[in-house]
Amino acid sequence: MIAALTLVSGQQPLIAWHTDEELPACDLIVLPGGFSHGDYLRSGAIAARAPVMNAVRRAADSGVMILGVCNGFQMLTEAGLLPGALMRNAGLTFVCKEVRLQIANTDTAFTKYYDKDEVIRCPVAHHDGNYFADAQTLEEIEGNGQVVFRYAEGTNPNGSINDIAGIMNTKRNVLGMMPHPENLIEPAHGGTDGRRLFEAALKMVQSRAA
Amino acid sequence: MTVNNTHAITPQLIADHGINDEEYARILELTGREPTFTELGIWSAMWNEHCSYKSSKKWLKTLPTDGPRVVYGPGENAGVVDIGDGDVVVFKMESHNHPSFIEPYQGAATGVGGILRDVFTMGARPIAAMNALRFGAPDHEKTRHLVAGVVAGIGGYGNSFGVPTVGGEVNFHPRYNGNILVNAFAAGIARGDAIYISKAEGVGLPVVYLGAKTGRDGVGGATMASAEFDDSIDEKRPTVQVGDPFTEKCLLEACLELMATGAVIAIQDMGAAGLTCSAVEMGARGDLGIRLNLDDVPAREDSMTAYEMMLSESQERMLMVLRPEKEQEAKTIFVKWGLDFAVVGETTDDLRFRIQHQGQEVADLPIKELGDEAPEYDRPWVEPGTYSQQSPHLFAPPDDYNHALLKLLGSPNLSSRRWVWEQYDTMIQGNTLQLPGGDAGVVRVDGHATKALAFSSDVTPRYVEADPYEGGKQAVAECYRNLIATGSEPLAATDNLNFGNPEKPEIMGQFVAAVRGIGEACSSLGMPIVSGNVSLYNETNGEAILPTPTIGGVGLIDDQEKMARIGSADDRDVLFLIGTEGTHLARSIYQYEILEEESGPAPAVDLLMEKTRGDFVLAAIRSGYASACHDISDGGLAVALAEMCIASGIGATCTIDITYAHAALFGEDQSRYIIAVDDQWADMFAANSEGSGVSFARIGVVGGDRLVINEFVDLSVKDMKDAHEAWFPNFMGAGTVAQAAE
Amino acid sequence: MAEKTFKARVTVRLKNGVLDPQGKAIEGALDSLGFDGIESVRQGKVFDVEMQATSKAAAETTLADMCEKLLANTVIEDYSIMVG
Amino acid sequence: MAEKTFKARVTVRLKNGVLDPQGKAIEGALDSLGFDGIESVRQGKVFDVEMQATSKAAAETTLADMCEKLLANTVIEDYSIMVG
Ligand SMILES: Nc1ncnc2c1ncn2[C@@H]1O[C@H](COP(=O)(O)OP(=O)(O)O)[C@@H](O)[C@H]1O
Ligand SMILES: [Mg+2]
Repeated sequence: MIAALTLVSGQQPLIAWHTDEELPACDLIVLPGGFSHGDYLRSGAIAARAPVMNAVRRAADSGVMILGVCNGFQMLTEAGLLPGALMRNAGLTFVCKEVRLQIANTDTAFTKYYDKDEVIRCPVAHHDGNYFADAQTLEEIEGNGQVVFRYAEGTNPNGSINDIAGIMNTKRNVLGMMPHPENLIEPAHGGTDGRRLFEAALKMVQSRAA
Repeated sequence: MTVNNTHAITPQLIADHGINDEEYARILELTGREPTFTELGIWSAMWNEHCSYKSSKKWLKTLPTDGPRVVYGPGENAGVVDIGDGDVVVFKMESHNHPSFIEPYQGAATGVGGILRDVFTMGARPIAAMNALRFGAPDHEKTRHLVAGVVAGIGGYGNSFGVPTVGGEVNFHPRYNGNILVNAFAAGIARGDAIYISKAEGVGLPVVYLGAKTGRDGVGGATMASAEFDDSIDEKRPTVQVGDPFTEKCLLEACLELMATGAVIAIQDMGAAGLTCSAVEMGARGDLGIRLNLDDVPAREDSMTAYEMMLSESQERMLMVLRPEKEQEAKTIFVKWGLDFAVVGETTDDLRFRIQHQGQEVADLPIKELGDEAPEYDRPWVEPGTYSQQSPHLFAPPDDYNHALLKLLGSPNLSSRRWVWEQYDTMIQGNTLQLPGGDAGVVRVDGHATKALAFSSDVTPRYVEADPYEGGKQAVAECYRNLIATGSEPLAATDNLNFGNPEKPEIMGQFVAAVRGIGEACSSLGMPIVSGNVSLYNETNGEAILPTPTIGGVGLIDDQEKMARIGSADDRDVLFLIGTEGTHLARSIYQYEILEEESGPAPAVDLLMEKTRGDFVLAAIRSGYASACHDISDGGLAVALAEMCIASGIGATCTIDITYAHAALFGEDQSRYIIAVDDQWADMFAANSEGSGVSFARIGVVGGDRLVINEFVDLSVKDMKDAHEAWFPNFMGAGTVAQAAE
Repeated sequence: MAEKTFKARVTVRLKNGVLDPQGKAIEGALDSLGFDGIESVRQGKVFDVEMQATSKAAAETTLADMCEKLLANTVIEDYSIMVG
Repeated sequence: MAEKTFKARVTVRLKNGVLDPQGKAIEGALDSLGFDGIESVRQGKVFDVEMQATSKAAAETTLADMCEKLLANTVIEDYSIMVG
């Protein structure tokens, strides 16, 4: 993820340590994938309670853009910054493969460079990506257009409800998604479908700064 | 609390430690008196087959281990090979066969953990992993459970640690019913001037313990066998170790950070026989003594005895000698990464290995002798018999070639391994250029504009069974071929020699002949063996596994733009066969699956021809001729063509010269490739081939959605793909909860 | 007040209505192993905790707090506490 | 014999002495959340099973068999069964 951010933005991102109480002033906070604390207990659960997450929460409240990918998405739900939960994949095994994603909402800072209902390629790699929300929450996020990515027909790799692959908060500054767009941003990856997400975010950040 | 650590040294106790009379006599002589209980444990740990290589050493010495690019060959935690620009690749393969049979998830997981530690102990950051797996017959009652657990365990550890798994092998054969093989490979990259080894230097320096706490995990089988050893522990202790990939990840980061400060003089991971082996090695290599105080060892459980601490195989632990002036800096790093650490001893000038525990000296042994004077056996062996060549007409042709090809594609040993590799994170770190499914996994060298490394793991045990010498050669040759097929220059290899009981002359004969074959092939093909592992006694009820000398090879790609892939052929590309018509059906998958037989000789490898063709194919790929490439291995030409079609999703129409159709299509003759060449270059390519003296044939054209081979084969790519992809998921499908226990 | 050691067991289970993929898979596996008559399986977690507290009640309060803050994800899970 | 529905709980825990990385991580997390006095946490699993059986004893036998065959990994885990 660091490599991807550097590649797209031309700048080295700052890195925060889990015990940091404060974050440096920034325009975009990214919670990358990985296995924080071994994903022991529940994926992302222990990291979501790390001191640095208080600072992330404050930043979210103040409107800073936040992107959580994979384990980052799991942290955001565990921290209550996004609704729902990510449960064990329906097939129970870890799944690493390419899926297709339908862009369900292009009216966001992260997806505005995609076309509505465009279907892109994107890899996934996770053990707990099975998105769940209770009926009422689901109705809300669907109604509010908070669902940003869906697994395209036939490619849902984990049993997620409504094929949900990524969602935003109501304020539309926090995005969490299970797939890894950062692994499909240069020809060497075999495709660049993920790149526009970062370019859009960068654009937004630049226009805010301007 | 004092714990009983004194036991009378009886003949039974000695035997339980796997020490024979002759060895014990030598131990008495070297100790200068009767060993204490702890000392007996230490001797047995150092002198067992696993640590001392006593049956294999004589033969391993014959392997070529040197080359212009070799920085460190066997002897260190992993081999080190120069890849230019000041970088080195560090790699090794190791078995975790027995633990994985007992507890597949944890056994395989800790196997991955162990091999990763070997790599980062040397200062390299792991960038790729592979796993070579052999299971019993698919219909054996244990097989599915073992497959599910092993694959989940490998993924569970590697994924969490964050290393991409880019290749491997999976075979099924009844001879592995009681003895599966789990061979794990890892490779890392480091700067050539920042490699760390286990040799300690300097007297009076702190010996520092780092990592997880020590528990009773894996304390020698001998203790298990004699329950009367310790009456304070009622429960039978599990010998199974549990892996903790998160701690390992922290250990990796802490070690690399620590190394960067210049604090590390020597470092050694605690693998087999944990503290004993690592401490002895550091001392013996550096001509130093080591004194340890076990009261300082971070312990996970109460009242562990000295014996248990010295033999514990708890995972995720390291031992190092640090510069005293950097101790504080080191501590800061350990604390940051949340790791247990302690100064547990010091280096001395007396060449003794002395262990203190609870105010007593529980061991005082000559360290050099522990490390270097392990027995070395020249075990009796018999030259394996050979089979005479068998002409194709001795093998029945299939009733229906289409049916036969589909059957092979969907057979247990040839079908797609997607079910396996999709459980592994193949893309983490963002540098994977070729995923599993092709001939070799490819990972680019981070920070370098064009460079990449290719990895392949190979051996065909049924060939080694038929002819250990040819089989040994073939394992190396196939690995070489797989590396070449991606456009990489084969650099070096690691081996994992899995055999039965070496005390049987026939088994020892297999070993000797296989090593001879491997050695010759490595010399001829320019792939020195830089690290490896031997796993013997793989037998159940007197029946040995198929001899399985796994070869893990690493190749270098200078320019990742000039790679070839199995599935990158395009419409209208011309297909060339490099090599000659297939003739060899003995020991083929065709014979196994269609004729339901396993007999006759293994295909022979002509090493000179192998090298000539390899050089030619590599040059063709590097000069940009080849739009796709695949070697011809299991299943022969027809299977290789089918695999290319399945991978690209495009068909091909082939017309080949045929003497015996079944041999031409399914024969497993060696040193062959298929190359796809853009049609505008095809004539020039043919002319070049002609000029280089390499046998080749123009066999067809890419296009359409069917594979057609003369009048014999006409199948849709979809049907072939379905057959290829279906077997594994169907096999694992019903009722395999990978691990309710996970 | 003096502290004593308590042994507690915390059980965390998926709420009713939350689909349990692990339980479902185990049902399937049991079925194919030939166990009939299994109506449902739900998988949960237990935590065996040894802790210092001044009283059983105090231990229970701490444990409930631990569940709310970490051990359970209350979006999908319920918990129960037993101090022995 | 007529079958009835039984509700059972199977608890599976790591044997003593077997490393529990999850438990250890939870201890660390609780500590950094400010919970003192936690001496140890060990994590295990529960399975809540609803099943048909002719008697409580029969249910127990079946459950033990299920544990041996699937629910527990008896190399590193122990199990206990409660039929309610
Ligand atoms: N255990 C495994 N893990 C990852 N990849 C695997 C595994 N087993 C097989 N593969 C991959 O499947 C493909 C086919 O394997 P194999 O038939 O052994 O290849 P080859 O014949 O080229 O040596 C290869 O890309 C290999 O790396
Ligand atoms: Mg190949």
